Amino acid sequence: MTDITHLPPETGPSLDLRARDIAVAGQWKLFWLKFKKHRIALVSLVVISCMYLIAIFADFIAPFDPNATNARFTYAPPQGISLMLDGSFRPHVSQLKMTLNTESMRREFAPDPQKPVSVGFFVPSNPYNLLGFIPMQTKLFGLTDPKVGDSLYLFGADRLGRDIFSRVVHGAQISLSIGLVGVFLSLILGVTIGGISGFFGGWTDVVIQRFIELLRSIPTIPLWMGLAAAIPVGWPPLRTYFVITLIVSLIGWTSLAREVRGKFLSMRNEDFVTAARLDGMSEIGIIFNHLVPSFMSHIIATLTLAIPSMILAETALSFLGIGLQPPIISWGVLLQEAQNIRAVSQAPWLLFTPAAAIVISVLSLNFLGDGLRDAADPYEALT
Amino acid sequence: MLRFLAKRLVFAIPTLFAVSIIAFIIIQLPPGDYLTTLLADWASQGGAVEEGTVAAMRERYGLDQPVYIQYYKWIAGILMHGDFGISFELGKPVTELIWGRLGFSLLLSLLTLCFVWAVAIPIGILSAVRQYSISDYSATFLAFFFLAVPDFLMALSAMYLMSAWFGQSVGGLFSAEYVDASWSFGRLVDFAGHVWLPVIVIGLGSLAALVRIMRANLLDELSKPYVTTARAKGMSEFELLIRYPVRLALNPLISTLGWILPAVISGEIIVSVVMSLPTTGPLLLRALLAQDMYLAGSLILLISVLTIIGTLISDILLALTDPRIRLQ
Amino acid sequence: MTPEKSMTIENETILKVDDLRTYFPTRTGLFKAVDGVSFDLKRGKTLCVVGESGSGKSVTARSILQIVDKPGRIEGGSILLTRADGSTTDLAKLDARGKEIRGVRGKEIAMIFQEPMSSLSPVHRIGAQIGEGLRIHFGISKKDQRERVLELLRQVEIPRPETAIDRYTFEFSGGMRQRVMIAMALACNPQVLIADEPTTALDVTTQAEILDLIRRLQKSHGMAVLFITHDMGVVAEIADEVLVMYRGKVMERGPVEQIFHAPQDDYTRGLIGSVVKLERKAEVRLTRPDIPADTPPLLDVKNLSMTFPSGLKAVDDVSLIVRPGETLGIVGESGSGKTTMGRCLLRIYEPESGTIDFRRADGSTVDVRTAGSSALKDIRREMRMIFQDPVGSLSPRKTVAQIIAEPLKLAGMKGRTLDDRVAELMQQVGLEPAWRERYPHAFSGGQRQRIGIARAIAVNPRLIIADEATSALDVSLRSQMLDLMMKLQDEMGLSYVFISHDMSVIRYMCDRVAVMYRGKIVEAGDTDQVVNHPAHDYTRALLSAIPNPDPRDRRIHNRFRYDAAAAARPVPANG
Amino acid sequence: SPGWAQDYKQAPMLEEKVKSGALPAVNERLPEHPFVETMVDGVGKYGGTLRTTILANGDQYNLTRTIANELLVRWDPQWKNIVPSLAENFKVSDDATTYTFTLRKGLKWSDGQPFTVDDIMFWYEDVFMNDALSPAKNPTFVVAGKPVKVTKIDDVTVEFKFESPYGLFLQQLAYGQGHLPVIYPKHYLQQFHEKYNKAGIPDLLKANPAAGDWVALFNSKISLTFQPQFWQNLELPTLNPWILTVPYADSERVVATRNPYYWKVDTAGNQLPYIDGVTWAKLDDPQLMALKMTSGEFDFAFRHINNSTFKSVLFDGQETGNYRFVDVKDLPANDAVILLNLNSTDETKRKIFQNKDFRIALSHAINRQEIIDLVYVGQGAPAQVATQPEHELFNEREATQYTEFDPKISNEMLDKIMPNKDGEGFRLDDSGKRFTINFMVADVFGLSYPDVMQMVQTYAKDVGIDIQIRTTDRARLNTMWAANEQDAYIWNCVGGLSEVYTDPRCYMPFQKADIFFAMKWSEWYSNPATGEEPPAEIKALMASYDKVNAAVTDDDRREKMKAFLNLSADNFLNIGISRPMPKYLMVSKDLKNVVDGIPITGNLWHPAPTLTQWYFDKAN
Ligand SMILES: Nc1ncnc2c1ncn2[C@@H]1O[C@H](COP(=O)(O)OP(=O)(O)OP(=O)(O)O)[C@@H](O)[C@H]1O
Ligand SMILES: Nc1ncnc2c1ncn2[C@@H]1O[C@H](COP(=O)(O)OP(=O)(O)OP(=O)(O)O)[C@@H](O)[C@H]1O
Ligand SMILES: [Mg+2]
Ligand SMILES: [Mg+2]
Repeated sequence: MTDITHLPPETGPSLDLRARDIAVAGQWKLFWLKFKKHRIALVSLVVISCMYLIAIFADFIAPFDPNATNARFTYAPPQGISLMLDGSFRPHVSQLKMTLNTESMRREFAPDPQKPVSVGFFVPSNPYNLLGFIPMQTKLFGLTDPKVGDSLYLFGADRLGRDIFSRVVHGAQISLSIGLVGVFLSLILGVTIGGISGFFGGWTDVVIQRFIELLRSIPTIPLWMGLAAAIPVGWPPLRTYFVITLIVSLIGWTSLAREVRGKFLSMRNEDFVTAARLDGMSEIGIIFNHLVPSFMSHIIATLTLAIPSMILAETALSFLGIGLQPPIISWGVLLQEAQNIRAVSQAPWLLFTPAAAIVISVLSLNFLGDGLRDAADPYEALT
Repeated sequence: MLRFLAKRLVFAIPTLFAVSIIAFIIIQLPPGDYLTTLLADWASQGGAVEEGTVAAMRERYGLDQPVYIQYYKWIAGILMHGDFGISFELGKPVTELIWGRLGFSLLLSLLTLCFVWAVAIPIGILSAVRQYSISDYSATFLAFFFLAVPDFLMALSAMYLMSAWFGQSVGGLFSAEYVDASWSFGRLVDFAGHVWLPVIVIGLGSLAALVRIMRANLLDELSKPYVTTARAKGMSEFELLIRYPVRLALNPLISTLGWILPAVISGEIIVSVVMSLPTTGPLLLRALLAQDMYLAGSLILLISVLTIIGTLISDILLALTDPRIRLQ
Repeated sequence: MTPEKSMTIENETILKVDDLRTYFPTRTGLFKAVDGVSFDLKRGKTLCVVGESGSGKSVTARSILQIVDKPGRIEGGSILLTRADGSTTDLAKLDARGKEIRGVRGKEIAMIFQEPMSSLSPVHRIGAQIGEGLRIHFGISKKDQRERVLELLRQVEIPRPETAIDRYTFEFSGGMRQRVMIAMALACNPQVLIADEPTTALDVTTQAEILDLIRRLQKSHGMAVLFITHDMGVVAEIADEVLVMYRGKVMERGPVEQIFHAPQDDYTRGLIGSVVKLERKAEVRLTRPDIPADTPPLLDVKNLSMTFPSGLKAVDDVSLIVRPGETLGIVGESGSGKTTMGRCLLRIYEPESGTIDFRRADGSTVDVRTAGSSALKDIRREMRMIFQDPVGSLSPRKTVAQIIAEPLKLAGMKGRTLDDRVAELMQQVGLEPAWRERYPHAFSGGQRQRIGIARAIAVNPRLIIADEATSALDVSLRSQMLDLMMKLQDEMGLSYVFISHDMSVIRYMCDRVAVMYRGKIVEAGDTDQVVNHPAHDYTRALLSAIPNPDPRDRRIHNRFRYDAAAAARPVPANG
Repeated sequence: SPGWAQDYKQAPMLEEKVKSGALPAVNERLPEHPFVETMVDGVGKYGGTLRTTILANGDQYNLTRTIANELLVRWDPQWKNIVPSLAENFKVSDDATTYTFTLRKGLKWSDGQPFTVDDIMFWYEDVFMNDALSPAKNPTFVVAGKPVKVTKIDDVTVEFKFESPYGLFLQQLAYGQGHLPVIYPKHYLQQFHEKYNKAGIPDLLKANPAAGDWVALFNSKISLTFQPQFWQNLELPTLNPWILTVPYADSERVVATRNPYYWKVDTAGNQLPYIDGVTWAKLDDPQLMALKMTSGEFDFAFRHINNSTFKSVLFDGQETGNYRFVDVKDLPANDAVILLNLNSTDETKRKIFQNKDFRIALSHAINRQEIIDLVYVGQGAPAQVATQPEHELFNEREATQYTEFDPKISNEMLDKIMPNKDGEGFRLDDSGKRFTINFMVADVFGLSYPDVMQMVQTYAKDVGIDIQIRTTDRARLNTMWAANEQDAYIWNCVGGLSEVYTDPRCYMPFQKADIFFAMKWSEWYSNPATGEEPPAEIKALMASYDKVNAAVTDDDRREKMKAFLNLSADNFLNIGISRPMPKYLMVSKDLKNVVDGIPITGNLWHPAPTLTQWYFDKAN
């Protein structure tokens, strides 16, 4: 940049503490400025933050117990909230009138506008422990005065009359957490193994590459099925799922490892690597201090693509009957439950709401990743 | 080049060997064996099978022997007479069962690959050239949408839509009258009428990754100086795009081809079950569930071999398209 | 000398640029990369544009063809192109993607780009890339195209054009690639040739050849040439007129004689001053007492050889010594093995034979070639390296502070002391400590080189191997840099092994010099003696290829070529 | 009444062949006295192909059930009485040990060869009694560990003799497994049998290297009926109404065409079946079955898609699919039964599971009506494992004891067994550990067991019992059963109608099939040298069933059975949830002679017994 190139060194202000502090802040400020420029990334950051908040405070935000069944409202459609009632602000939904068609074995629902059910914020509820330890008796929103026959299904109900909204909210906890663990695990494995392979080259590389090729050439589904089936049935669901996540990520690292290797192969003889070596840095130190950061933008991109694959791998496992076990809820489980033509044809909300949750989070993560990458990239001009 | 090929082929041998062992281990991992499945199946039909019958069958199938002996028998059979063993469940030699299905699997994979490339590349180009525009965002959105919806759900929804709204006969690769027929023009037309749906369903899932890769590659290439050089020759922007950056951006894609193939085959398994396609997917899934081990093992082995071949092909393609590779 | 005499039409203006302004909108406002530049380009004449890096030379050139990178755009001014038939077009008004400007590009105005490797597509054959312009502008058939390309390749003196035409760029050396670029530019017989630093990446000998070639072609085609460079020597050799740019503005414009011998502008004067300064030995060195010849050497290299796995013997039986406080220069053309030799000294490459005796601070002598890994670690703290390429040697994702701190950290320094030491080092090399959190790319070339120096001296070394530490810099910076290094040498009692292919730099700063040719040291001795009375033919050839920064004494076309047959081994394709 | 021989008529598709001489005349093909089918609606018309479906893999039973139910004796379509079938008549000795059957004269295999007692003897001597081919004997033909003795009286008369009374033999014979004696055509199979063709077998083996020895070779020609190979040999002569032309192998469908030698006629003397052929589309997923049904690609389907999940979709598709619903009497004893492992290897758990009060308490904790409303769309009723109300053996107490939802009683009873609770309100066992039941749940039969169990889990939690759900697949569950590793699981139970006589597996520790709540005891029951000796009350229950088996007359048998069921209810071995909900099947609106209320269970194969009289009437 011309404006700094020719500042004669002598004229620069001498070092004082304040200047140094500003300079330290500079890197992050620069980062933030660049990031802010990326509008969609900013929006995505907000969305993702909201999703995590929702996941963390799921108990408070979900109006109902996600596993509470209600025989009266199986397959109830989503209920829209109307804000005004009789010209004043009174948010409400219309009560659903249910008739059971015994011939088709179907419940038919009709909203009855004559019977408004009022909805409000901070409504009382059964006692529960927020985050597992804060005793609470209030939900963010819900029915202000629940009576028999009243319902509030923002996203509709499933085959057991469970509230899909509450389930999606609770599903976020698993989908946005354990899934990420798997992604990070594959990340660490991929970078380490790929890094070692690319950096050291030679026989190490040959062996690791063959091993990767081996893993990659085995179709994933049998591998999953074999490994998943070997898990003892006696394990609690959460542990089982965790192990399955590990299994999935064990396979996921290979593509990243290959990319990292390629990049490292080309970088290991760059001057800055030699320079670090001359400085006395160890080889592993070089990998993590110099090579990995240079590769960051690619890693971010891979990561954002890996998250949906993790979520989807979970649904595939569910499809095969080796996925998450109830009562644990995840978006994958919700999608799996929508996997029948009945849901597709008669209760599409079962399909659309979890799918939308996944799409939104995946898109936000992706755009967020784009933004972070651009902001972290010193070569991206600050224009 | 020849040396490179030879080296790769030599390396493939231990890989294949390892694959065969892993394939065998995978199918041994779940507790029980084929007879357990058989018993479960039979029990659900209201019958009981006497211990004696079971023991006799176990001996007959060699399931009472240690795993390494079973493995040795299987691998020796393959190596010596190309005999992949017998499917317990279908009582037929594995070789008789798989070739036709493998053919359809390959065909489906290739068609899917063509579809994905034909769609993903233009979209990737568009989204790179018009980076951060509405079209870029919508392409990204759509790609991720299809990525986020599991393929079996997509398959089911697509079939439902086709069937309920358009009255199309769905599922399978042929109409009833052509199922057992020999190839003819009519059968080909019928095939084309059926195959597009699974191709789209399987393809849409891998679309996103490809669009993103293409976009990223192209963005890298677009800022390279040789693009300016070409522009300075007076070339039109479109020609320029296709001849230079796109041409170069495709190279890394070719190297992923070898990996896409197994991904497609894996993705195909579940979709094929939902759509009842005569591919290896349902056969493999059933064989795995039933612990029909020689069938499952052989299928895994063959798919792995295909993958290794696919990787080799993509390496060769890459060397052909990128002169820089050849020197190494 | 006026070679244009042969042309029929003299002083006819082909391109008239008037008040050209090209701006880059940025977050902080408009960045005026080119701000009111005007000049005329006359048929058969060469206009040289000089100026430091980032002064807007390239942007000016690109503006003419409307190929400025996004988000830059031409804000105002005119670029009037006058054709042989008298018609004129204002290029600045044309649509950048339109047909008209495309008709001008390559056909009427052609351009040679700075970086020959990346400016050529790696996956297309040479012939196809050269012939493309013919196809676009004249729709010539494949066969005729090939013929014309062969002719062009012959013109630019590519050996064996029949086979070269079907090769790929990576199979060519830098000089050959640059020739390909020239052939490409000449394909359609343009009236105007814009050459954007076409020789920066080349060594002197190749540079001389390329300059010769351009001049010959200009003569035969009668082109107007816009030649961008920051090398005043080159300017003196080829220019008719000179345009001096500084921060997007024209500082001075005039005939080459005037610029060199009667500069009007202060900036120009400074520029010429530093050029002239480098023509002599540095003043500080003149006054310094000689180092006694019997001082025990700091570094004593004997019979060092190193062969690459490819079988190339890049260092061949090299012996040299470095005394404490001394600067030993290594010169030689590109590819002669200077870098390799330097790297061998630090065991970055494993030499296969010879000894590298290094005298440690405690007086003990260690053979670097056979030292164990922990000894090597210690030696590398005393013997450091400044890399040839300031960009490549700085980790792109590390801030300057992190880069400089790295050797210190690894030596165990932490916290506050570390911060202070980094700040001190930055000041020592003339960098503003407040910039410590910036990434290398936010620095100019000279500043980056300073970062490299700061890193090298961080752990108080005794010997620094400086590999072309200044070749990437423009003249004014170069002398600053050399002065800095000498200052540090005196302050810290450093010794240097100073690798360069630039004789003037060697002359300016080195006490002794060794001349390398194909891995061997062909001549060594005191700088004055080697420069003024070269004993070896190769040294003489090398000296003759250096452009002389005086337009009154153009001599590289009289240069003398070293007869390769005299060397021990046959000549490779290109150096 | 059957007409004279010359009155018999045949399908038009056979006329040609008869004319060309490729086929004998219909009179020569039919037995002297063909079986005359009772028509449901009336005499039908020839023609058409029945399009139906099966799963691509592991669904070979459906072929058997659809077209292969030709037995010596059979149940009448109402599942009330045993009537002669291939046997023109039969006799039972007074001590219920000896059964004599007289075959119809002139019965022919589908290749035209006569079917005689020799074929039955071939089965008996060379298959059933051959230890290589039958290492274990089919329990249908075994009593008290002793296999049956079969003797040829003459070409059409055969005698089955048991060492001890076997009053249930005829019933057993009328179920699917009873077809064993009549599916082995000697003239075809003897070439693969060591005894008859020792010399020729090596050559045959050479041609068929996949089979290693003659046993494998024989089994590949006619395998156990529960294996797919049974439906792969197109050469195998049968007595079935249709014979396969495309086998159940790797093709995408299975095709069968009429058997010209089929031995049944309608009341007007038309040789059955009416329908020319049957095709089964092999599909991998039930979803697709339902979709194809609604788009009119099948004339008949029910298995895999006749549960509540599909009902509403299928209901909507009636117009487009041109089908109607037919009620099915698929009436097991209960649709969802909680089976606690009374022989659990875990000391503590075994003790608690064996405590009848614990089972009663758990039973009271379950809100059955809510489960039924939610999961079974209100179909079904709270019930224990018991026979159906319309059955002669029905008993109100057996069906409804302990079914009322009453957490209070439940808690009180549990407080006596496990009074201590932990911080979360879960009960502790004697050792002070939380008492946890790991429930194995497989999603089978379309009965939404995971959903049911989730609800049971909440109810159990309310009374302080910790239930952990472990979803698994059937094969995995089977491995666990076999190793006696499971704590508990949920399944459905046979024995709601007449089959209860022969199959009391839910009422007592009985043979090993899919009901495992006391595996060690049932082992002991089949062979006292194995398993574990049960307590006295269980032994009494077993003895009570032995009496049923020994009964000779229907009345005696009924009384003994009632006593047995009563005793079983006293023991309260497992916990039922819901009486089966009504099931249905779908047939094309054009199909006639379809029995409404067709009985279906695992043993009673269907709709084979009446399928021959179905016909297409495209009038509307
Ligand atoms: N795409 C761009 N975006 C923003 N600024 C740019 C861009 N291209 C060039 N510039 C700025 O315009 C100024 C002039 O650049 P230019 O490339 O013309 O310099 P130059 O004189 O050719 O330097 P050099 O000798 O290093 O080639 C520089 O400060 C540079 O940072
Ligand atoms: N890693 C390597 N492998 C093989 N050959 C190499 C390698 N590095 C350099 N060479 C070759 O060794 C020779 C000497 O190279 P070196 O880099 O030492 O030259 P140099 O004198 O520093 O040239 P320059 O002035 O261009 O920097 C050249 O012919 C070069 O092609
Ligand atoms: Mg430039
Ligand atoms: Mg060098």
